[in-house]
Amino acid sequence: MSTPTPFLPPQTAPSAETIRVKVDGRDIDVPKMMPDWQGKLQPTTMLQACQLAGVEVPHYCYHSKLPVAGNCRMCLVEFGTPMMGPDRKPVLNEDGTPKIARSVLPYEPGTPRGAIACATPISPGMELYPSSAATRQMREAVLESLLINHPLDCPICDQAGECKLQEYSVQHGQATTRFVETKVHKPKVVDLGPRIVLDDERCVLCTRCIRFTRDLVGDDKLGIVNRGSYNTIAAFPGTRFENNYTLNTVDLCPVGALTSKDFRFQMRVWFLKETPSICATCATGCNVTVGSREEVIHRLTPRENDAVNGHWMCDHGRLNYRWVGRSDRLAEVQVRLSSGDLQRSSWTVALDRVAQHLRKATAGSVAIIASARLTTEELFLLRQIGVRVGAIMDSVPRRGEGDAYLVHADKNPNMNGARATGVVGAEPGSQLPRIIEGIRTGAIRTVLAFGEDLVKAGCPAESLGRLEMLVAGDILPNATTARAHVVLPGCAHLEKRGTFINAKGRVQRFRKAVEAPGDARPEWEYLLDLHRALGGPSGPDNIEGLFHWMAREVPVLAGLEWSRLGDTGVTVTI
Amino acid sequence: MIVSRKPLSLAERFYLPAVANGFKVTWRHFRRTVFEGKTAAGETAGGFHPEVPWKVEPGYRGAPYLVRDQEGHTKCVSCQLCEFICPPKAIRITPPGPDGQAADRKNAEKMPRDFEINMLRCIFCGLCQEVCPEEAIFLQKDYSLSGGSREEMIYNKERLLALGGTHSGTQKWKHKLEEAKAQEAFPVKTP
Amino acid sequence: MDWTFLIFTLVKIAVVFAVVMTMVAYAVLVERKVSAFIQDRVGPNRAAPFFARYIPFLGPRLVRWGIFQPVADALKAILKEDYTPAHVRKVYFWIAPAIAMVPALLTLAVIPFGSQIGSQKMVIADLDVGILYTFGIVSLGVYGIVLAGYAANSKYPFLGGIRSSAQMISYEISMGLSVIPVFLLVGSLNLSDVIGNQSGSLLNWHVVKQPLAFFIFLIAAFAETNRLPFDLPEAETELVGGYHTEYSSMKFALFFLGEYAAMISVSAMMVTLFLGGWTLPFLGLDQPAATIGMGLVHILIFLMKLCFLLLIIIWVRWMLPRFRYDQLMDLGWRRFIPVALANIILTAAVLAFVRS
Amino acid sequence: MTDLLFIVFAGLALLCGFLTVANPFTRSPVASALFLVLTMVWLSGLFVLLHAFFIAAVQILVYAGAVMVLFLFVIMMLDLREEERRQWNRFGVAAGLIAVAGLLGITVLTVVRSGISGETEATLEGTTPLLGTALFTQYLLPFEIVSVVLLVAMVGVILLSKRELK
Repeated sequence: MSTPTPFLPPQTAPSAETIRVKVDGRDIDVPKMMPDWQGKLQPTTMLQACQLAGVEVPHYCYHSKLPVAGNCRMCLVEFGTPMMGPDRKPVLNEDGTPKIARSVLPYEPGTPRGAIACATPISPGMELYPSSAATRQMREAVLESLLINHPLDCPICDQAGECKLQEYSVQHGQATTRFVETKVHKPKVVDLGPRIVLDDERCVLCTRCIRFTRDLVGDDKLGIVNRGSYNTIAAFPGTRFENNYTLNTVDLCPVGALTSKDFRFQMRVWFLKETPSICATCATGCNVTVGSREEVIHRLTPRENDAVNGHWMCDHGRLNYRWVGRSDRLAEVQVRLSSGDLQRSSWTVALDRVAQHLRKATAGSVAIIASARLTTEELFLLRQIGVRVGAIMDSVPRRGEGDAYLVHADKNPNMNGARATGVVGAEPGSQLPRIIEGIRTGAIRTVLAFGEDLVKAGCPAESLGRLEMLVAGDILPNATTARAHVVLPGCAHLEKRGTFINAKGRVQRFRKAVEAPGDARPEWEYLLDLHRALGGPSGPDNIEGLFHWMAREVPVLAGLEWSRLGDTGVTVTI
Repeated sequence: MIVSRKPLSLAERFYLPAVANGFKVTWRHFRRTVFEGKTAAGETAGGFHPEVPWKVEPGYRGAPYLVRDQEGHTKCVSCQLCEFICPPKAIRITPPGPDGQAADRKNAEKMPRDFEINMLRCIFCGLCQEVCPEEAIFLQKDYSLSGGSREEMIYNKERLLALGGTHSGTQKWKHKLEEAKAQEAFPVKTP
Repeated sequence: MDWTFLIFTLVKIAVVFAVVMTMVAYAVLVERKVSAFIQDRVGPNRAAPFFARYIPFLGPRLVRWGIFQPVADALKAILKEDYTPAHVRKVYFWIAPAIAMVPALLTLAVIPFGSQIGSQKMVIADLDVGILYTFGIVSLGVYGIVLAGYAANSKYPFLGGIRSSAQMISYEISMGLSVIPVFLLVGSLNLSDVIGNQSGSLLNWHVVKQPLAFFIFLIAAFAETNRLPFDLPEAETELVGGYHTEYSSMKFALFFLGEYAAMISVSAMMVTLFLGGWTLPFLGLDQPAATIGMGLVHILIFLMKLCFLLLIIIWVRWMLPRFRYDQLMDLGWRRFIPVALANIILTAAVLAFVRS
Repeated sequence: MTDLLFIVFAGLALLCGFLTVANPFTRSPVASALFLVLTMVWLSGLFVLLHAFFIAAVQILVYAGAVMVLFLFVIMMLDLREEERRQWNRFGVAAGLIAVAGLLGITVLTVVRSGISGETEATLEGTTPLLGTALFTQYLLPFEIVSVVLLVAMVGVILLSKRELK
């Protein structure tokens, strides 16, 4: 994406000029200007200064990638400024340090007065007291009023466990309520849109959701209706909140007001194992956190990576995980008997059969279809095997609609990996017609299809039956696996480790979140075995070693190391 | 402070006084049981287990069961805190999910699709009862659990509710609903 | 080959085996009853066959005393599922219980359990090296436990097996050394001679002449039979049963029977070596029997003494807590072996002095 | 009867000895050790046939009952898998063959030169008092030398097993 969108603001560096302030009595130099949510330089705020000093300031409405609203008041911080004498000179203490005037209520000089840290710029010599007793007292008061109408229904609230209100109540709240009147009851289970349910009683009116959809997505659908205690978030009358980014508001919501219909009442968040991974729905490669429990994936949430997806991801990609746990997953290695039936077999037998056949095959009679949904390492191994047996190779391009934010038109997560390893040329899919023609005429007698359905790619089903050997490595059954001589069950990317190279050339690695079903093995594992059986070098046994081998062989990846990729990846030039 | 040990005498090093004392104690009990006919169960309960039923004292921690409220509705809201706290992982709750069956009482948004306790795993520690925010699970008086197979000892929701009976505690959700209905500021929707 | 010798030997083997097995069964009952009495309970008092209630007067009493309990126990052991875990080393796992059981029974071959009935001496094999034979067989008993621990292929049994081999080897030494003074007094290794040497007077019993040797032998016997306070190979509380953790059903029962059979054989050894065997120093009971009736009385005397020792062993189990492993080794190597050696030297010196 | 028993004991001893060193079913050292124990049991049976009851009992008591238990003890502590994986070593096979051949030669030579024939009766009759007397009179010096050697070995073991010398 060439033009920066509000989703991915330009990554402006903070100004070089610094200001010295004191946070909790410690001197710290902070940049005078810091980028705001649009990447424009703005005067540094007290909250940013505290963050730079490593002191946490609780907040609900503030979010670094949203316009500042300053309405939750939770970030109130007591502060002081250097005292000025009538001569416009700083007043000094006896030891020569500037005298500090703590901010107080103008009509009640004994009472400290806080400022909202998210919207108050700092000035030179300012002192911030984010841990003082007065600050604490202000937070307690704010929290108490936020909780006036909040229902205490954490047991049935999906946010419990990752709820800011819950956390700050534990830190700053009181054990009992002083509120004796009847609580205001607001609408519950409001159907905002196809993917979102709103519970107005739980809302703390931080307006993060309103700002996100109005200012970032540009789909202004949410607002606050009614007055005072009856303030309520609602969709504008007659409209539904249904753009492709609605589920980000669920992540943004600091409490359990907005919940995802997909994840609602599915699993408590404290049971979820969180694995850093990547969304494989399109070539953007949004960073995600996979929440799984006991080998069942329950949700994907975006993981912050300013070079790829910021804090966000699209609803379509977020909900595209259920196929991983489908019951009809390929879970058995199968080999076709001479009688024509597929029979369950073992990896050793199946790979032996493939290797034996490939050793006999003449150059040019073998075709490899390598899906660009495989990892870069697997594509690299397929390329090595292809070179060894003299195969024609290609991948199947997948084009769809993109948008200006995160959705990419290329629906393959790793076409750039296929390009880098040489599986495809500059124009992916250019060899496909030749391969299909070869299959039809009988020039190609052996086909290895990994992760792609040849029938869907345009090859007539009956011509597949004429092949001497059709090896199908896939995850879900399709027309090709039904006709294959050897079926090798593979892993979804959430079940293995590896790397993808996204549309912008960012090499990103992902980790294994859940176990693969049955006999299924990661493709790179059995491809390594196959490569060895074909006379390849004994090589590495683990993904790290494989990656380093690939980095030595593939010029685009030269010098990369597995451990250096980190969780957010490294950009290379394709 | 370090307390230095008393040096042992030769006899003590050969454990002789300990043996003599051990014999004294065991003989005393042996004599009392055999010649005076006094047994612990006989003294306290007046007989032995199958004939004289064991009296379950208040506070005894027997098998944990689910309870219903006064109107016969499931109290559990599937918060899974008991599943989380259970040290031997005996509790297994299947949450209702987005399109699951709604709670059988008004205003509570959910109840578990299934609630299983593996009584073979349960150690009767009572942490589930302690952690439950809804007063929905209680360790009751059943101390004699047996079954013909392992599967049989995994009690499901229906069985736990049937065994648990009714509990006369506060009905939090009912009160909230009544409160909300009284306000009429917003139309009250009951799921 | 002398056919009468063969027939009488086979009959003796059969009778001894039957008696010992019955005693094992009822030793278990006594164990349970004694433990119950010591712990203010009543012990097994329910197992009853259907006909028990038709026996007037005696029936309910037999039930209350638990007379039928061993039958129920045996049935349970036989009918339980014989389970072989997947991870065990199968061959060793199957032979270990047998190896644990056999040595205890073999030991009984040389014990003179009575004087004579008719012309038959009441001992299965009257060996000249009787005591050496006994020690040789007893020393093989450790294989059953070591193999059981090894075969189970898991941690607790393995620790139990290792512990037991160290423990049994250690205590075999003090046990062997402790009886040497007895044989110095007797001048023969034949156990019939040992009994003959103790006849005449109560003062001739070796327990009176050699109290130290008896004391060491008794304690070493606890260790050799893995009984509390030296049951470290089993140690229910720390090794969850030790070497027989993975065993069930009849295989477990074999270990159980082996332990009690070992108790009986070691008690029989003590009766023979220290308590005058089948003799009593009055009524002419210390001479070989002339009539069949007297022969039976001798056997009865032997069994009474045996039961007395069994009771002591059982009682001690409920009296003393388990020793720590280092205390056990310390006691064996640093206390009993020196004491036993000193006892040998002292006895030899006294004998040399007296005889010269 | 005695001849029959001799054939049985000798045959079993040879079989178990063979299974100790070259078991075709398993290469587990534990199995080897156990077959060695069995070999000793059969050997002691042979001693019994020779009326050497004392030697027979001691054979079981010391070798089968104590020494082999310690062997087993040590074997179980080691990594047995490694032992099972080990391949034939040409040098080891050659050395073993030479050693066995040498021992066999010495034994045969000794038996032949001693002039013992099948007719000879045991002179000591195997009874314990006679054996004791012989050991403490005629063979006192070798007996004492052996005991000193054992003592030296014991002291050596204690010295070696100490982590550090002070």
